[in-house]
Amino acid sequence: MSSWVYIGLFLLVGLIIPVGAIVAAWVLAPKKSNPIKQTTYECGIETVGDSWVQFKAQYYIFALVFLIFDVETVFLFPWAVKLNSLGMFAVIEGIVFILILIVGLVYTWRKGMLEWV
Amino acid sequence: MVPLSWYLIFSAALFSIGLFGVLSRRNLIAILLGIELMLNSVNVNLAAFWRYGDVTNITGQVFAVIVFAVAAAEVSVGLALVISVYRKRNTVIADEIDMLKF
Amino acid sequence: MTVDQIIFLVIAAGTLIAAFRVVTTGNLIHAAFWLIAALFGVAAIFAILHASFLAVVQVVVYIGAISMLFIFAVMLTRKDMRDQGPQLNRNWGFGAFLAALAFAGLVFLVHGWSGVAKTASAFPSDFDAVGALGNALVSPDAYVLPFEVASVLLVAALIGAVYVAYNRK
Amino acid sequence: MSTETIIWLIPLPPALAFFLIVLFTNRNKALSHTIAIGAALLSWLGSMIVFARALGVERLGERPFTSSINWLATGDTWFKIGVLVDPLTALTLFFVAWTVLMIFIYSVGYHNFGQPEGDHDHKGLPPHGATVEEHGSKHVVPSVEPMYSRFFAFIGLFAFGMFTLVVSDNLLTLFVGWEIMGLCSYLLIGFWYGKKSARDAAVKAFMTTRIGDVFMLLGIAYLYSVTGALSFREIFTETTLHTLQIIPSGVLGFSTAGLIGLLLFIGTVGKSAQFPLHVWLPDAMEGPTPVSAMIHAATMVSAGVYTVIRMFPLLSLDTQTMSVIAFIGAFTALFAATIALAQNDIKRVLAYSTISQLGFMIAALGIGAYIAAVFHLITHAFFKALLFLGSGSVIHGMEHGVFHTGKHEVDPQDMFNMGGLKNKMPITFWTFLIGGFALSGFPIVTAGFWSKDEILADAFAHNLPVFLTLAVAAFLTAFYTMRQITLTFLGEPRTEEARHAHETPWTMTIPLIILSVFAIGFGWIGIPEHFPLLGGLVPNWLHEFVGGTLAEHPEAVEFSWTPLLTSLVVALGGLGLGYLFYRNVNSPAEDKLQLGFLKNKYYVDEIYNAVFVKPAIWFADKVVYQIMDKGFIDGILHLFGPGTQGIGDGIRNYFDLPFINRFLGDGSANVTYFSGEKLRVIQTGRIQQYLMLALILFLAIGAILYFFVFSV
Amino acid sequence: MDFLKDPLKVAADWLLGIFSGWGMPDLWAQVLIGFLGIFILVALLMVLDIFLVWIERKVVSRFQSRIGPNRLGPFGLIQPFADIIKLLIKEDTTPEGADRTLYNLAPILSMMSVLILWAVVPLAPSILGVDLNIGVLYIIAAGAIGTLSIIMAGWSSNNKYSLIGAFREAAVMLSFEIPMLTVMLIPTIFAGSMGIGAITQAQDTWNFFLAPLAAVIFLIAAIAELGRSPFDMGEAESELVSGYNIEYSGMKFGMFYAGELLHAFTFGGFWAILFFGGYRFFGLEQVSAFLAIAILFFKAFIGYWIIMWVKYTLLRIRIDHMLAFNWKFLTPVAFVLLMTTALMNALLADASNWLYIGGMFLSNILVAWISLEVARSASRWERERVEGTGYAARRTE
Repeated sequence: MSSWVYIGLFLLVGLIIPVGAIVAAWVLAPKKSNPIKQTTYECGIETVGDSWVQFKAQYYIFALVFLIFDVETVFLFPWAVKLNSLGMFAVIEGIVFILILIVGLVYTWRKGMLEWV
Repeated sequence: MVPLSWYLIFSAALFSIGLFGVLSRRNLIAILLGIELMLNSVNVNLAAFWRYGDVTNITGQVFAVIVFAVAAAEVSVGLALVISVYRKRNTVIADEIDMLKF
Repeated sequence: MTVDQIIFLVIAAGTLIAAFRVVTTGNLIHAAFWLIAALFGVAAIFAILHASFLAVVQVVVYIGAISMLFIFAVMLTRKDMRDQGPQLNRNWGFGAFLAALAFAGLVFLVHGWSGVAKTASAFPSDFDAVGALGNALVSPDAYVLPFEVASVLLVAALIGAVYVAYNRK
Repeated sequence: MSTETIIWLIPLPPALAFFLIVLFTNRNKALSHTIAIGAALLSWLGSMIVFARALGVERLGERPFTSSINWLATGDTWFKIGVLVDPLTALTLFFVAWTVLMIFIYSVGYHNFGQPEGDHDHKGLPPHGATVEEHGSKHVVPSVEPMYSRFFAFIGLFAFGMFTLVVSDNLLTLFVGWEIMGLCSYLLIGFWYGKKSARDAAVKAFMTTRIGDVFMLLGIAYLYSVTGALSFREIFTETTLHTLQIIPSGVLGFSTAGLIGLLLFIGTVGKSAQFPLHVWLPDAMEGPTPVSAMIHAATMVSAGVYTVIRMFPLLSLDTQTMSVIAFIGAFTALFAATIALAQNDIKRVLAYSTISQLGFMIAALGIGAYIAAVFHLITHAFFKALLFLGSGSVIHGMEHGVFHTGKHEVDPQDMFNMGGLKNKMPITFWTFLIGGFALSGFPIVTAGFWSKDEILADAFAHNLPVFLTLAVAAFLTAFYTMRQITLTFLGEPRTEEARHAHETPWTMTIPLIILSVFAIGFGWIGIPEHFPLLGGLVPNWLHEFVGGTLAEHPEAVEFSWTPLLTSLVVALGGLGLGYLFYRNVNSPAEDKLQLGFLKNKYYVDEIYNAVFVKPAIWFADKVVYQIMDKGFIDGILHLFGPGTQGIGDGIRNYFDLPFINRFLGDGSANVTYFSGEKLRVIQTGRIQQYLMLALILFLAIGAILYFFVFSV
Repeated sequence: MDFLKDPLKVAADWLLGIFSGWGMPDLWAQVLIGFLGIFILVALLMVLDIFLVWIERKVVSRFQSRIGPNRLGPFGLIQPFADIIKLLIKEDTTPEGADRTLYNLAPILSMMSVLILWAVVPLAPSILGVDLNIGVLYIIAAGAIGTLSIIMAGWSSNNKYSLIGAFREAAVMLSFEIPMLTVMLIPTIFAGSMGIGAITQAQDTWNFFLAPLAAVIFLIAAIAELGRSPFDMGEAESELVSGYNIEYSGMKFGMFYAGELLHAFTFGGFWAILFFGGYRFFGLEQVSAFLAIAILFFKAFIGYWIIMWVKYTLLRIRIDHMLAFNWKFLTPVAFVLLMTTALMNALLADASNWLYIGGMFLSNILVAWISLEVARSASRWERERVEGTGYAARRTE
């Protein structure tokens, strides 16, 4: 039997327990809602405008850099697993791989695109 | 045991749904979502062929990993272009971005 | 019908429903979350196929990174998410027809292919898929070039995308 | 390091330099050229090591340095790419490394490094000079190129392309290098993109060479489909060659080998500017003067010839193809030489002379003189590089004079504005003289003599018409070279500018001196063994070395007095007559050879314009744009759009308006205009609709292939 | 004796016997046993979680010179149970305009992302959990679900504070995942496997002595990943009030809160597993599975205590500083360290054990020292440029 069955069971249990807790609270807790209770919390001040405000592009850029490096590490994990048995050539390949990506990081850094403001 | 054809039909269905999204959605980001579905269906095929072929021949998984890299590159550049277009023209509706005709 | 076939059908059906919602739902953020559900389903399919590495990478890359990118991008192009106009363009009927045609064609090809009767072989006892992947990626007579080119591709995407998305004042 | 590793590494430094400069050091001029020259130096070092080791290997031709890696999985097999150094590659590497390094160094001086920034210089235009105050008076000095770093990035990429092409062991990577050079050529010709002439020249060069490239790609594809291999070592096996020879291609009686050879040769015709695709090369002189010109004389155009030489075992299988090659080469040699007689621009003369000399090599190959072609390729690269750099130096000196007088309308490239530069620019003069004499084939001392003599000797032995054509071309070569030298350097200065010309900085003169050493000395490696007096003093090393590349070692041509005397007569006669004719000519009016058809290059450009360009524009405009795009494609998209405004408008435009309007008697022009205008607004530019159309076609083609083609 | 050595197998065999006695098919029985085992493990974790609340409150009180909960039960031990009862019977409001499905799903996913981490934790030599051969990536994958839940919570609440908090938190979590992934490659290199069990078993020498810098980087990245102070961008009480969970109350808030504490403890555990030998302690783990579990939990508590120590000592860092710290310092250092480690690993492959450990340790220290020096001179340069003194200012004039 695949070990993934256990992972599936874990997912199941991991869902059941929080759901159970929340359902229990839903059963036990009083429900006396009114419009004031349901207003958006903004330190007592009336909400102005739409909550879903537009964000700055910088969020996207950090997510982008993250994505690229994330995929890179995905490539590096199989490399790391086999590193001990593959010898020097594989090490050099990995280093070249990382260096190429560092070039990208340095570029974005130098061009001032990693600044938050 | 699940037959191979089930995987292939599943991936064909996923591909077609993605294709429908690409052809029919108005929003550029939604079009990219459709493309992601299509790329995923390709990966399902690759993994299925690996499993149902010679499992010691890892080529299918190598290709799938490379598809991940391609998908990452595609989506990052694609969304960057969408954001850039939005900044210039204040819209992400594909029909309104028709500069190609001029 | 065996247990794993039932599991497969449940997951596949869930994935396809999620995928269908991706392309039809009006709210883009919901579409992005449905995409996450569909991708998770695909990860489960990988797990059924015993492609552990792909399953986890699917979650790490697609759910952890690509869908985040989508959500951020939606947040950056806010105006149109509230715009509850038609989400499908005028030609959507024809698009649906073409997609159905493509599906029919693919099923037809699968149906006519002799290799479809293959069955999955058992794994060799000491088979290590991740190790084999590592070997294939860095061996000089296998995929070392795609491995290095992948990093070049990623850097090109990084530089290009950051350059395009960056807001020069 | 093993030799194979070094070979792999040779093309890399310039590519890295390109990326470094483009990405990081764009702002810093000194750092940019340091990186570029450093990279060229590394490549040079690698090439020299490989060359030295190649010399040490006995019978290198049979045991070349090779190394290959898997590149592309094609089913269960791998498509391999790799490197190969045999005698031909070793020699080519030698001259490419030297000339590339020389260009890099020369460019520093040519682009006025160290001079101030110009007053009104713009990116994309040549620098106009800067005003400086010195000793209390203002005067104009040359200003530094505004896009200095970019230039070094481009030539770095160019060097990468050239090295890749030279070391590759298969046609595919060779083609990759070839295309990279095509791109760089485009970028460098259009370097001063602010000038319309430069832009046009860049597009012209790109499009013209593209014609050749398409055929070359067809040839490569054909070759791959027949043999399943692109690696030279695999193609040039006896069995493969035999197969290629006996299978007929079905086109005009060519064998498969012949047709493939012909297709590849057309690629060379484009790249090496042979008739009828030679038109781009003279226009390419719009690039930054000597450097891009030098690329278009010594290295890149040599790549075309190199490819033909490389494919010689394949080409030589079909006599028909060989005749075509010999004819085109010889014809180009003569044709270009005649045009060169009437050009007044110092660089254009050299451009046509390049075309002519490349014709010599092609003709030599066409008659089977493999070694002579290689020999001339190398010597020509050195002396033509020398001449071009020299002419750049002259122009640079003249520009100095122009800055001094301030008369910017004076063309610093017109030879009739020069004269008497011998005393102003002694290093340039002497090196130019050496280059010119080498080009003319001045007996015994120059390299050009030995290589050209060998071609003539081979031609005499194998093909008399080619011999006669080449002899005339050689005479004209000597003649126009001497005309150029006389007009430029001898006599008295004809303008104020020439009087104030100046010797150029050391970064420019050092390359000239180094190249002139090669222009003299390189001939000695290939003195025929039966040559009177000198033969046998130095063994004919080149013959042994290069000959080893071929499976059948070519026989040395038997010595004969006729070609030797011919080459002596044409060289000395041409030079002497050139001097006598132009000693006292001071203006174009006095020049008796300014004939209309020569001046206008036999009206080839005009003919092309009338025959190809105009109809193409007409076709694009009337047929493709009006009928295909607007009528057909839009129509299809239109029909499929679900019945909304689109169809309504379409019907209105196609039926209602024309019919009703015509019925009512409105002018038909009105209708056309109105419907076109309507259609334009409604129905194009939607990417998804294009995608749908593509998908329809894909499905249709797929279905046709599946049901009708593969099912049979 | 067997029970002490391998309790899981004994219990499983016992249950299998019972279930088979009921005539249940073997496969179903195994699945049921697995389910029961997992359920018991997760339930125990929830109990542990409850005590973590108490520990957290006690510790923070000591840091702030207070006593903390001391009324209910000895040392206030009953206090967390009172908290739970309060959470259970508190009215649960949903803000208007909230996206209900996502709003309710977010706390569940948040808790789930923590609980599923325990699937791969090797508790004892005989209880390796699910011994996936890609365990290291599994940790990151679970973290991705955590990030997702935060985004979901922030977006669905229809509140500006929560949206901003969630996006900042997500940006920080994404950013710090890179150095974390990178240093996770280092134990992978040493063990030659991505399996957590294999990594534990390979640590004859604790990885901490082979890669001390990696351990430090992992800890920093883990704290950021947890969203705890000084990296608590998502909550940031003083500016965003409570960040992404501002609109949550009752048990849903409880899920976020308990999830955060258990997450911190879990990462303390992973720190111990990846760098301090996990359940291993001079062969003691072989005596009894219970002892091995105790050792692991002891190490995890030390890690958890350090995380708390950092939290209650340092102030929150501004988000731009935080991201700059990650991308301009931590990520490059992590990559340099990875390359150094790979290189040293290949160079010292044939060296004796002590030389290997010494070389690795020294190379780590060297990388750390050089990167700190570079950072120091860079920041001095920056400071002088801003203040207009020193060489930098003269140079840029």
